[in-house]
Amino acid sequence: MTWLGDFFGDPANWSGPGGIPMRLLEHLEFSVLALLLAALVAIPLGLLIGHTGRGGLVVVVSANLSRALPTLGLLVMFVLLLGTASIWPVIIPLVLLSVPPILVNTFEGIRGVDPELRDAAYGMGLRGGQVLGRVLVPVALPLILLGLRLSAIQVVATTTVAAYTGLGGLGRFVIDGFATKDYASVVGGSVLIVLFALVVQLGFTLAQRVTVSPGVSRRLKTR
Amino acid sequence: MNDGPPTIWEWVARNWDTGRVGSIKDLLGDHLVMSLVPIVAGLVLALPLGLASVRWRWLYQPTAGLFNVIYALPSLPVFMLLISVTGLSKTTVIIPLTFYAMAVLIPAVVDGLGSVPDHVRQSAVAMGFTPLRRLVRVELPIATPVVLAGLRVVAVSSISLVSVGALIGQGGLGMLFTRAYQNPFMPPVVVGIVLIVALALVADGLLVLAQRLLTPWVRARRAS
Amino acid sequence: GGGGGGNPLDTTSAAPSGSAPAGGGGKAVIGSFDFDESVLLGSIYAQALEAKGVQVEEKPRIGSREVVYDQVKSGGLTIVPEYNGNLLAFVDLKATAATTDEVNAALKEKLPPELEVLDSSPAEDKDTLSVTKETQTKDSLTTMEDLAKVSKSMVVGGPPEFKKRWEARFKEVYGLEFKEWKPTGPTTADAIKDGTVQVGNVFSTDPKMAANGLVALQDPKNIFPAQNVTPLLNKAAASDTVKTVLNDVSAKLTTQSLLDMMQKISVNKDEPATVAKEWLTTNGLG
Amino acid sequence: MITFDAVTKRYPDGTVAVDDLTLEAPTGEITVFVGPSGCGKTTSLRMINRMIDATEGSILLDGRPVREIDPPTLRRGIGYVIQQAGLFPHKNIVDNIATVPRLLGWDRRKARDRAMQLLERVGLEPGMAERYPFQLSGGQQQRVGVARALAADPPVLLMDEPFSAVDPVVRTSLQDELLRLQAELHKTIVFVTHDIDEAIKLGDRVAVLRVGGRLAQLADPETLLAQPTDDFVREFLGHDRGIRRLQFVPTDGLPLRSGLTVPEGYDGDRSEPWLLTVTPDGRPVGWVPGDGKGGPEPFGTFRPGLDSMRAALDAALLSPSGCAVAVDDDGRVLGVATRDDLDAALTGAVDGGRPHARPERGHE
Amino acid sequence: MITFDAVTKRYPDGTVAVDDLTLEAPTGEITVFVGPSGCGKTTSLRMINRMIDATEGSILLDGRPVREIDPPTLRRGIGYVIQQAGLFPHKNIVDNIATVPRLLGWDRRKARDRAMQLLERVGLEPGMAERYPFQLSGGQQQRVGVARALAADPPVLLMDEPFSAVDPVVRTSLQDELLRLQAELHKTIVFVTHDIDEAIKLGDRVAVLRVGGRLAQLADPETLLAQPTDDFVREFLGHDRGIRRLQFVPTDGLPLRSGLTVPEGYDGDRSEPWLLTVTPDGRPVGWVPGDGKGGPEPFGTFRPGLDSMRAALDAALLSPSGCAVAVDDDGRVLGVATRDDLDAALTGAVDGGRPHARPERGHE
Ligand SMILES: Nc1ncnc2c1ncn2[C@@H]1O[C@H](COP(=O)(O)OP(=O)(O)OP(=O)(O)O)[C@@H](O)[C@H]1O
Ligand SMILES: Nc1ncnc2c1ncn2[C@@H]1O[C@H](COP(=O)(O)OP(=O)(O)OP(=O)(O)O)[C@@H](O)[C@H]1O
Ligand SMILES: [Mg+2]
Ligand SMILES: [Mg+2]
Repeated sequence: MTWLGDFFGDPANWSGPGGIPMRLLEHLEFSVLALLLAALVAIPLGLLIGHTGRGGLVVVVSANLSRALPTLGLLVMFVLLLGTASIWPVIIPLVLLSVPPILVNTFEGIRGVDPELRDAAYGMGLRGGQVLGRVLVPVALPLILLGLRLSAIQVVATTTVAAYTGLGGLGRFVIDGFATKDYASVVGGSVLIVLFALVVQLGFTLAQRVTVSPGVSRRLKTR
Repeated sequence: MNDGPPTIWEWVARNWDTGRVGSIKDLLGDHLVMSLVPIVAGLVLALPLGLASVRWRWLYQPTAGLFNVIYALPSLPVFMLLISVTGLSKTTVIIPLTFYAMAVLIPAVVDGLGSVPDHVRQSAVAMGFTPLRRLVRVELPIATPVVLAGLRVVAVSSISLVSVGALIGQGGLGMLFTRAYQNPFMPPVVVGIVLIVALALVADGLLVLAQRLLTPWVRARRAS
Repeated sequence: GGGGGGNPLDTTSAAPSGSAPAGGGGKAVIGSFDFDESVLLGSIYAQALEAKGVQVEEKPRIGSREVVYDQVKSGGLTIVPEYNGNLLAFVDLKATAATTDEVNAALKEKLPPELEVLDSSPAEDKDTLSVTKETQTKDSLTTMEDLAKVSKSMVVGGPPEFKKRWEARFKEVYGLEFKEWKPTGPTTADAIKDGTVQVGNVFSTDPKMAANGLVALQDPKNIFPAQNVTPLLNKAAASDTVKTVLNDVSAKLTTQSLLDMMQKISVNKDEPATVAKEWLTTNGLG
Repeated sequence: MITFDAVTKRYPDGTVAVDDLTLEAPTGEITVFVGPSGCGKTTSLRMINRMIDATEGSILLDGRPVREIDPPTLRRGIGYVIQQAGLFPHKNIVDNIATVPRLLGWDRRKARDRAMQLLERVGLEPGMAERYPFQLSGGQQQRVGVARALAADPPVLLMDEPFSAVDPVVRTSLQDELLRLQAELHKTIVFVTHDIDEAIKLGDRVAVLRVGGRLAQLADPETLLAQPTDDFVREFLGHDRGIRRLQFVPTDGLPLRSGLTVPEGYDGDRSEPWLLTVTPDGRPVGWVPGDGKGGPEPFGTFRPGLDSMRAALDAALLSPSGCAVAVDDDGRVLGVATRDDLDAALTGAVDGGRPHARPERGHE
Repeated sequence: MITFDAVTKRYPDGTVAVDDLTLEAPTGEITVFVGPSGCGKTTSLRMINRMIDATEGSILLDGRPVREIDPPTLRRGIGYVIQQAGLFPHKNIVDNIATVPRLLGWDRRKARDRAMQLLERVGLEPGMAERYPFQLSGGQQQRVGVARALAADPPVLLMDEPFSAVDPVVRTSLQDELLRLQAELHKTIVFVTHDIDEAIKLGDRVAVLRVGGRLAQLADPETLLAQPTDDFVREFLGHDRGIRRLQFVPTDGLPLRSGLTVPEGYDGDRSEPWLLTVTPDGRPVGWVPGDGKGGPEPFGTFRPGLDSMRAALDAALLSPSGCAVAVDDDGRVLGVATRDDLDAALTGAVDGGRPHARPERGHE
């Protein structure tokens, strides 16, 4: 616990480009940027594939493969390929890694909607887009959010590792602390990252509460 | 020795087995140890916990919640925090990976046992199975496909996660990445990625094979 | 603040195998820092010792000096290729010794009783602060003193431990204050070249100095001490054979041969162990 | 009116689901498609609202080929009810019902009012409006499904085995409700079922299909029971066909004798073999032998006019006298139909006369 | 024999599922528990093999309280069949059937032989032995369930709505098969159903339970239909009770007239109002009016002795003549039962006489 005191108690850790607030902001920036880009690619694609039912196998297989890809390997590969002048060598692998969970869950969510329901919607005169937007997406939302959450968890973790390649973010405290035997920095940084991850997790739980209809989550009790 | 960097094949040939520490073969061995131990240990630990969660239903929510949280923790800081307990050793990588494995496998065990239709369970009781025998002969076999599906996820992600351990000097094949970063050179990165993915695919394939052998009734379903 | 007595990085074994017999036992445990030159030197030591029948275990790429030093002290490692100047700076923050002899003398005095250094080799790999030729021309920089006038607008890069080690000394001796300290690790030379940082800590034997068109600023006040390659030993493991072999190695090792070997590693991507073996054979040591 | 004109549906894999189907589903009536599994009922139904397009022939809605109508527009004018109700799980009940009105651009308030009104009409309490589908029983969900299909007051309703997933008791009440609603609303309904009893109960006309999608017989239920065209239809109708037919024989004209009822403690003429004892307020107690020896024996009752000859025969078979006791809605004795009179009526009905009463409904 | 002696079951939440139940299920007979949902049928059944333990009272198996027997041991001696068959999905058919013998320690070979033998007995082909349950239809699964329950030749069989998940046609054949098996094996069977038709068809004795777990009536099926003890039982028996009773009236003694059958192209006496035309090999063609004007009209047939009066009446109601055509197993005309003769037989049966025939089986 003294490590935590040492770390959080040191005013030098609270200011400047290497301070906690800046690092936190950087971490947030990389994570949000990567997740946003991934979502922009994966959600429309997942909706399309789920809705039309074409290409599902490719999605599932590639998602399985992507789980096997080592984060650190990708990071190093892109840094070697593109250099460290911009943040893209880090953002690209982050996006690559977070597309599959969103894609698969969106796809599975849409595809898993009871065919009767889809039928009923068409039978009532909804057009293709309306069926997707008004019925399939709300019903598949829990899975879509799950995909986003899994990706977010992964992005936060990978952003941490990305500090190894000289990028900012909370991973700096851990990696620099490790190199300089400053265990207070290691512990403090780790705790910050863990808290960050938990807040992300909590955020998604709350988002789920707010956006998913109680009729789908079945959270209401009868009577 | 000629000038200029070797091709990827030359590099592999030179470094596959140098007989010294850090050869590819050596790293591969480390990698296997650090990924297989969590898979096996995760399963061994998840089984009793899953069973307990089914027996005492109140246990499931807190257990699942806890492991859900654990699963969300990034591996690097967890490795780092664990150093104060286990030091700079393989154990530091193995322990968190075991917990990640449990986070996937406990729900799999619970779902697997939940996939045993109630009427099947009732039948077993009515036929005079004792509880233990029922568990071993009826419930666990029926739960196997679901548990194996979870195990496949665990195997693949454990194998790829080990590489992060390179940042504390315990990465198995991940060490190829840090090495290639310090002395910028692509072949080790490519070889590392390829070997890790291949390892994951092999593990996955073996589990699929196990699934076929252990659960012929599932395979039969696909065939018909 | 420092880690205090409970720092787990102090006390635990850095062994990748997880089982480190504490020192002695006739078996030499050779560690190295996490950069290729150190790994190369470690490998040279190891193979030289093996050739003379000493039982050896290698634990390469353990980490920074902060981590490795404690391992040697505690006996988890018994031999590490060190650089005498930096080692001195590490054990005595106020040390001002600059020449090889001064440094080695100071070291003998400051090292704790369980540790000793063997003969220094003539081979030297100094820390530098380097900039691109363009920067040098533009800001007319020759020495580190010249840097003071522009340092506030510059980002400095280096390994993660660089800031902690040098920030205070730079300010005190040359009045250097930088805009930002960026941990660029092994990519420092590239970072200087591509402008991510304007000035950085590059080793004098780094083949990238030349490849990237970098120039090292002069260090008139000898803030970077002599950096002769010097074996650091835990006395518990120091047998006469070991000492003889390592002193023979140090005697043959020159800055030029170090540069040549690093060239093979950095440019030809040869493995340190292979390069080491080659050198030992050529010099009749392996 | 919905017209099938030589309609054939061939699926891409070659299955002929519907083969040269020609029939009419008249306006304001219930036309039932019945037949064994896979005979093309669903396919036929779904060709009407173009969920499936016919391969050959054409389907006309009031004379206009559906092929010419944009499918979503067509569907908004046709109610569609399916087995699991197909309710939207993410919308509450009232929003589910209001779906089509909203699609048609009604304002929110009007759509909700309409939905609330329909909720009541299908026999659900207004308190259920804010619930979600999963909070309802199967029968309640099915009611909401019907309400939703009716929301925009479409003239046509397609129902595909809507009641087959609920238990028999609930199913009966759903059927009764549908008939009650139809009596008010006079929709043109096409109803699919594989349950012949349901078909006979609900259909104004019943189309029996055979596997391969061929029409085996199209007739009103009475005719169907009396004159199945072939063995397939006969088999499909089951082994109670003769007795079941009696459902369509009315009891209006049945002569009722009143001389056989006597008060409790009666002590008069005993020339009849059996006499029916009644309470002072006219409720039956039981049959006593003419000779006065023996307690009251069981009896069976029917409601003349309301119940069919099937009920009357059943009542007669329950009485030792062989007579059926006629009662009013309150259970008071109206008279007694003797075995002879019943026989005469039965013979009259079966023997040529083709009765056209609705089948009995919701009795017991 | 299974004896319920003042058995009460109260669940921890206070629900009284079974209330003071006393009855006997005699050895070698089928006792059916029937009643509305939630009346405690399943609870009663499961107390026999101690899947549930009684709160009060005791259950005896051949005089020995089940409470004294170790549950697994008890259960291995009692066959148990349930709705979903409860087959083990991970074992093939033959291993499923051999489960209890294996539990009892039979060697593998003997258990398999026994299983193969039973497979045949329940009407499945030996080729199915290696299949897995999901590869079987619902009806086949149910047969395997029965075979499995019989595997160790237990004297007692408990069956909880075993046939309720299969379609009506298959259900009928499963019921028939059960009766056939029972005629060979003479097990003591307790059978639970909520279907009164099934209860009447299968039961030697039928116990009607009411909600709250009270016994409403215990009787053989004929008595039950003829003399329901109260309104609850009467209601439960349904509105076809009178007609249904006819199932228990045999057609053996029914007089058959042969003078009404004539060959095709007949040209003789036409004093009868209707005549039945038959082919040269004796098969019925149809009724023609006595005056010879009009084509052949439909007819209905029954098999005297085999079919009950219910079938005869149904046949009569299908003919314009009101006469039922009696045929042999090959469909050749044996004679004609006239309306009058049927009436007399009906009256005789209903009027006091208590027939004791088994209900008709497997007709059509
Ligand atoms: N999309 C399709 N592709 C190929 N064949 C189909 C398709 N849909 C249905 N069929 C086949 O067409 C035939 C008629 O199917 P349909 O669903 O109309 O039958 P149904 O009478 O509704 O049966 P059920 O009572 O089982 O619902 C069946 O043989 C079915 O297998
Ligand atoms: N474990 C239990 N705890 C509390 N009440 C129960 C329990 N099991 C059954 N009951 C209640 O006991 C009563 C009898 O249940 P039981 O299952 O015996 O009925 P059943 O006649 O078999 O009904 P069904 O025809 O629906 O199968 C019901 O009211 C039921 O709700
Ligand atoms: Mg259908
Ligand atoms: Mg039950």
